[in-house]
Amino acid sequence: MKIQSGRKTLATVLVMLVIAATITWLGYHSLTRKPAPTGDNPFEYDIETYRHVPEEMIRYTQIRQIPVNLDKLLALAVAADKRICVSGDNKILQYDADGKIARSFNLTASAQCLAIASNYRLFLGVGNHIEIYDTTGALVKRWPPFDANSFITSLAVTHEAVFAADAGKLIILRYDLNGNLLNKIGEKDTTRDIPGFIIPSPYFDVAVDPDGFIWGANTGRLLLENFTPEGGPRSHWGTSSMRIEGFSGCCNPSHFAILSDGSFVTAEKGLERVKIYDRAGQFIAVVAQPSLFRQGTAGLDLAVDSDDCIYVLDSGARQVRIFQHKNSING
Amino acid sequence: MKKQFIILCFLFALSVEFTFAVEQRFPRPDFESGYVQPEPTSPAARAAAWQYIDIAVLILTLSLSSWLVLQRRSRNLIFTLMLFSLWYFGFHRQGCICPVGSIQNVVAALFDPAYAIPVTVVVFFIVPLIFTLFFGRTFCAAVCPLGALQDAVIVKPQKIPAWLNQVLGLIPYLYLGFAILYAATGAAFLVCRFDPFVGFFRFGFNEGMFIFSIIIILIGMFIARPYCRFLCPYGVLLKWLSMLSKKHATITPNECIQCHLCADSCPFEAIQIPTPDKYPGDTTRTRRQLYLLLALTPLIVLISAWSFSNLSVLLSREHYIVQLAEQIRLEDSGQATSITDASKAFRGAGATTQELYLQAAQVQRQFKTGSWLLGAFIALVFMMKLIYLQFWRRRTDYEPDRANCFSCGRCYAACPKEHERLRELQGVLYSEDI
Amino acid sequence: MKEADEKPVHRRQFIKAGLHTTAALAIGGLAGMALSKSAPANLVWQIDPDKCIQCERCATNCVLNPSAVKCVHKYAMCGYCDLCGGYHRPGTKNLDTAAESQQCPTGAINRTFIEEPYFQYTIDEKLCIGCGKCVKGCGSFGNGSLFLQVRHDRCVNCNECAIAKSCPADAFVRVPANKPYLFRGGVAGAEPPNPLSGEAS
Amino acid sequence: MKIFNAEHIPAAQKVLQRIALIAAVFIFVISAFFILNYIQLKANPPLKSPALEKLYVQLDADPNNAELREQIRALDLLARKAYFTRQWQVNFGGYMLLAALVILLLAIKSISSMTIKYPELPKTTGTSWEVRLMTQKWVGLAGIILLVSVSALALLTRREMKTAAFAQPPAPPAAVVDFKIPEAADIESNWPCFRGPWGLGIAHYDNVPQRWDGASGENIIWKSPIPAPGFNSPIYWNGKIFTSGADATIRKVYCYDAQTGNLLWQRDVTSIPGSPTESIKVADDTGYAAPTMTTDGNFVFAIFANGDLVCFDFNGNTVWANNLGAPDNHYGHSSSLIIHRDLLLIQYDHSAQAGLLLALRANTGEQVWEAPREMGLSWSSPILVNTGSRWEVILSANPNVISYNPETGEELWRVECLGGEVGSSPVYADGFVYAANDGAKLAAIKLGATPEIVWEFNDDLPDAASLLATKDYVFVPTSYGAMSCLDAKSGEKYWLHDFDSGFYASPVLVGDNVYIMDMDGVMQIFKADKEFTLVSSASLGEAATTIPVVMDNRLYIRGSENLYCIGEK
Repeated sequence: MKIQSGRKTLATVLVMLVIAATITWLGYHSLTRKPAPTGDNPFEYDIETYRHVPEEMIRYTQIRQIPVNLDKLLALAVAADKRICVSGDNKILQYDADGKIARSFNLTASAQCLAIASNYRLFLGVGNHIEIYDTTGALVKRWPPFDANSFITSLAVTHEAVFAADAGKLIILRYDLNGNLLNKIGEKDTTRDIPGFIIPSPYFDVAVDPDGFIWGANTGRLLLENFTPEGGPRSHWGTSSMRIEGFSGCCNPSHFAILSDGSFVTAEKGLERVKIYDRAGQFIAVVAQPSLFRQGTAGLDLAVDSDDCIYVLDSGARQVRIFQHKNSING
Repeated sequence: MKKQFIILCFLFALSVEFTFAVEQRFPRPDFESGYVQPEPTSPAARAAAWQYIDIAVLILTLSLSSWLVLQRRSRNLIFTLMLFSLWYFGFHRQGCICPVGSIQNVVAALFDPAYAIPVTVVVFFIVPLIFTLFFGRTFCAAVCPLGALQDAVIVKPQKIPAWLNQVLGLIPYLYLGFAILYAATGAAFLVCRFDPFVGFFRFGFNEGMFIFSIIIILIGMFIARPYCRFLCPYGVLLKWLSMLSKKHATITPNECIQCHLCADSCPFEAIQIPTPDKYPGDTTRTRRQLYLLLALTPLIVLISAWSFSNLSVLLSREHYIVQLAEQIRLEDSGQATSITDASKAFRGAGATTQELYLQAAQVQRQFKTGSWLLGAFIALVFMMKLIYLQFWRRRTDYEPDRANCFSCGRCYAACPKEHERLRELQGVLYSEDI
Repeated sequence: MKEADEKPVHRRQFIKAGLHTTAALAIGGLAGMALSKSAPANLVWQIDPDKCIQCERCATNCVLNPSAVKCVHKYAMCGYCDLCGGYHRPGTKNLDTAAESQQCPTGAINRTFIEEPYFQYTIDEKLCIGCGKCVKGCGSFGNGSLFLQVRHDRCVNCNECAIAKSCPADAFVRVPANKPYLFRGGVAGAEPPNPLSGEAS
Repeated sequence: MKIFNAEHIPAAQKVLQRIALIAAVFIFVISAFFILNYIQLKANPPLKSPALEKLYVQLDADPNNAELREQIRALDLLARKAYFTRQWQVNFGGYMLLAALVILLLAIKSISSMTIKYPELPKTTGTSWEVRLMTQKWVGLAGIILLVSVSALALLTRREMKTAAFAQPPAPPAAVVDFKIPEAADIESNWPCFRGPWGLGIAHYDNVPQRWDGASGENIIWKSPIPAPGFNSPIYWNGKIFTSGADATIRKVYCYDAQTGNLLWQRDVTSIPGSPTESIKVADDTGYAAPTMTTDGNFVFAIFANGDLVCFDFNGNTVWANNLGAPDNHYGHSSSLIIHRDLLLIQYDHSAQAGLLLALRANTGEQVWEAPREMGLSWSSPILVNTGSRWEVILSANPNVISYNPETGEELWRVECLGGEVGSSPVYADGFVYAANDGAKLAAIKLGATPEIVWEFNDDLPDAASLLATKDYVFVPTSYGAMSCLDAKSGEKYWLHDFDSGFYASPVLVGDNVYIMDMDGVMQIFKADKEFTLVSSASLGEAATTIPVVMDNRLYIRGSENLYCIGEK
């Protein structure tokens, strides 16, 4: 009888130990598990293949970057003496050619775009109008807006005229240097076979080529369109494609610039890439591939200096990236 | 952070009008064909009026249930009302919000300064407690959809040993403790996540919960209401209040004649049988045990609290912020095997790692305090149970165990006095009819 | 213990009455404390579009099947593009409505011609499963006029939302039931301040 | 419930049993279907068909292949059909399952309700007493099991606990714990603020060189560039030198190692709450960092022209920072900071008629008191004076010299004697406060029950520089180079010497000599005596308008570009 009860106690203790060990084991495994890695997404929006650019296509290399201490970078311009101006946060920052801050001044509102004239005056597109500042940051003149609904997204300044891309009215405005409106370019006109600009998102760039003709980015049609300064249609080029040779998405190129030989530098959003096209619109090379930028970076404003170095305003990484052709470095 | 969601929601409420103004795309296409831009459809959330109807139904069913249990004494009507509640609070309202889960909302409201709690939820939490304080667990009898579902599937209830019944009856305290800890720290609503029945109400399960639910239902066919007896954290509060209730369901309508007939009628083993006339144990030994237990209690509570507090960091891993911070730390130290969506989203949002780590440390500190309290609470529950078992109360009649009786009314029929009452009632009816 | 049952009955009843009152007061206190922090309106779940990263968990983690989360189109922000980042499969050649040109896995987006060169895109919510593929496409290339939103005609407003629990971006918030939708002004970083906005609404 | 007559029961039971059986089989079939469906869905989700994806890849390569398109369309339709059919099946199947379950339950319940139950004696085993003993035992055992498990778990996971824990936030009170109110001896053995200990211009070391030459390097121990401009003077505490610099956009605080001249740290002062977004306009000869920093040995404090006020610890961690509101000051704010015990005192005459003297808690930045000052703008700095009976903080402005209780901000006395733009700070020596500014006068104020002007001086008065007062003499530098020496008690002029260059910096008494930096960066050193005796003129080699830090055999001087350490090698 006594032995039996002893056995029973032993059995009870053993069972208890087993239960305790089980609880401990379960607890240990449930508490020490690492957070599970994410499973793959069956509904992934997959454009990775298009984000990849073959190495041999990249003909430019980044030679320098200038960090810009602004929250929201909007626009970039480079002057003939390679001084750099950046707009954002209701400010203009001026950097000298070495990338040191030379001057900064405040604006009443952020400048959406800017251009530097040959006399180093700054032309700024602020909301619906244009403002002109001298090199010290003093306001020289404020031109009256063309229309209350105007929205100036890009400026190009030549010796005799100022071209303003107005995304609000879907036209390019041509002013003389005193602010008198000379004519409108690109207005929809079926008689002259001008389809008109379609600007689905707030990027509408304008530039003047070495021959003095005007180029505007018709982003809705994924085209670059060419006009005479008087507004006569000349030509256009551009293909819609996510592939490297085309413009991706619904509304690109968001920005472009023209090199000294008349070839084009274009920037896209969605697939963040900067590319070179020749005068005829033939794809030539890649300047910066998507993997260089933070995904979702939009508004890669472009500028070109007298040595055909390409300046890219990277609003995601908040810096100005400067690219140079690989050949010109070697040579 | 989950904790801030309520604050956020008010900010959004304020900003909706404002942001509406800047929602125009740029620039607006000028349609020439007279096309009018449609507004996005926005089906309204359930109207506020329905909440008041829910509250009204809750109070009505509780009142009816209490009346049926205490006055009308009709198992069939209780069962019918129970089916109605199962339909309304279960299948119609799809199980949310239920008083069982509302504990967590109340706890979150008490501990998280940023958490605002809808009035309905407070009412759903409070009203069954008040009814229980006055009439016993009539909420469990015919109002709770979780109880109703289990009650409906009882097929052949088996008895389990009384001691096992009591030991398993301690699990709800643990569950309640953990549920409060996780709700107070904003980590999770455990009771909702591990609710085995809500999936039936909305035809939606994840795999693990589906298996758990099926197991509980299958067990429930043979061990009556397993969730209510061995898991339900709200049941803990109801037990306490039911023990103090003003009125409570009785087996006999008037007097107990000690016929023993009702003893096996309760599928929940909540009928207490009369005790021997004389205290059967050794009084001095019992007293010694009592003193020993009283003396041991502080020590045990401390050990338990210490042990639990040592698990606090691991327990805190359920919290979103701690999970994210751990992942980010792994990635930053190069030990991560893969990058998660959460860490990608975190890095895209631009908050600093330092801030995240500080938040994680904050959460872990809350868990530290919480685990101390949890450990102490659990030890206290066990010790109080043991101490309570040392006391001997003489009982002459067959009575429902107030803590564990669901007031389901199954025992009425087992009582000969009840049959007597019914016959009298019928007799009166007959005589009136005639 | 044995002594207990010899104590006068009324004493036990007195203690019980005291405890009863205490419990009543405790319930009242708890109710008062909770009510002092109560929200004016009922609260429902919603997705904060500024945080949403379109990870697909809305499609798979909802207790409902299909999910209560659907894509919602804010037409006022749409560019009405011919080539739509939300509608067309990335890299598609033909801008038509053929199956191979669409990217929606259930074909829930309808494309209708309005006028040259504008197309309207509408979501068929019966088919939408809330995977967010189109939202991502629209946000990347377009204006971000598509949003994932909890649709309150379907949402059962779980106390602990299963998607919120698994949302990697912590994008689920509780909003007052009388203002249950959250749209945003533009794609983060893509939209400069807009001077035209005032006259739009 | 009498549904059936007794004789019908067996037949009805049979029917019910059949129903139950059918329902059970049905449930089983549907469940099996569900499980199969689930497995299949898991294995190949219809909306992610690899075959379809392959076709898409092919199509991208060959976009004009009509056959491929047809294939895709067919497959896509199939996939979507499969998906929605599955969905319907699941929902419909769910309802069917529920219905079958209800039928099964009803059937079983009816069967069991039909079995007539006769009353029987309870099977309940054991008395309640035995049950109670068992329960005690098992509750105790369960408790022990739980306790043992949790304790074991706690011990097993100790390492995991440590690695998974996140560091507690560095508690800001830590600074409070370490915070030590500086002793007078510490202050006098360091150079904690503008014009040295208490701001009085008296050095506590006299063993410093009297000649050096920046060009030849004579007695220059090291020199170290200061990147950002500033007209403030360096301060010194326990081997570290602090100074600040700023232009319109950047604001910097520098910490140098006094031994080596290495720049130990530099901090940008950015993202200060309330800091004005637009830059402040200041005069070129005041600049954006004119006020000299101060330290209490725990922290260093710097203020800038835009009102940014920042507190760093000695390792460069920001302790607190805020903006006092952009000052409306046409030259630029230039009043230096000073510490009294644990209070940072700030003369903030930030606009005409709206000046303030502020006292902030040094370790937290919270405001302890403020004394409004309806004065004109001023550019002078406060001094701390121990009159023997109490501490006073004394400020010069147009038109009053005012003394405050530094603990409470209560005004103790005021004397009207100044006017115009007051840039010269007051000094104190031996019971006298001397205040002066160009365009008004020099007033010697004898402290006492009612402080009063004892004598005045009206000849050559200081502009930016301050006076130097000793027990016997008062030295009066001017911005045009005239230096007067007056009797401290009577105001009698002992001598006047015209230097070649003017003085913006203030003189410092080092032993028996007066050191003062002229605008060309030449330190003029002359005897503090009734006769003018030039001891030396030591050139820094670059412009300077600052006050030297005088330490043990070391002078630290901030030039326009560099920080110099001068000492006998």
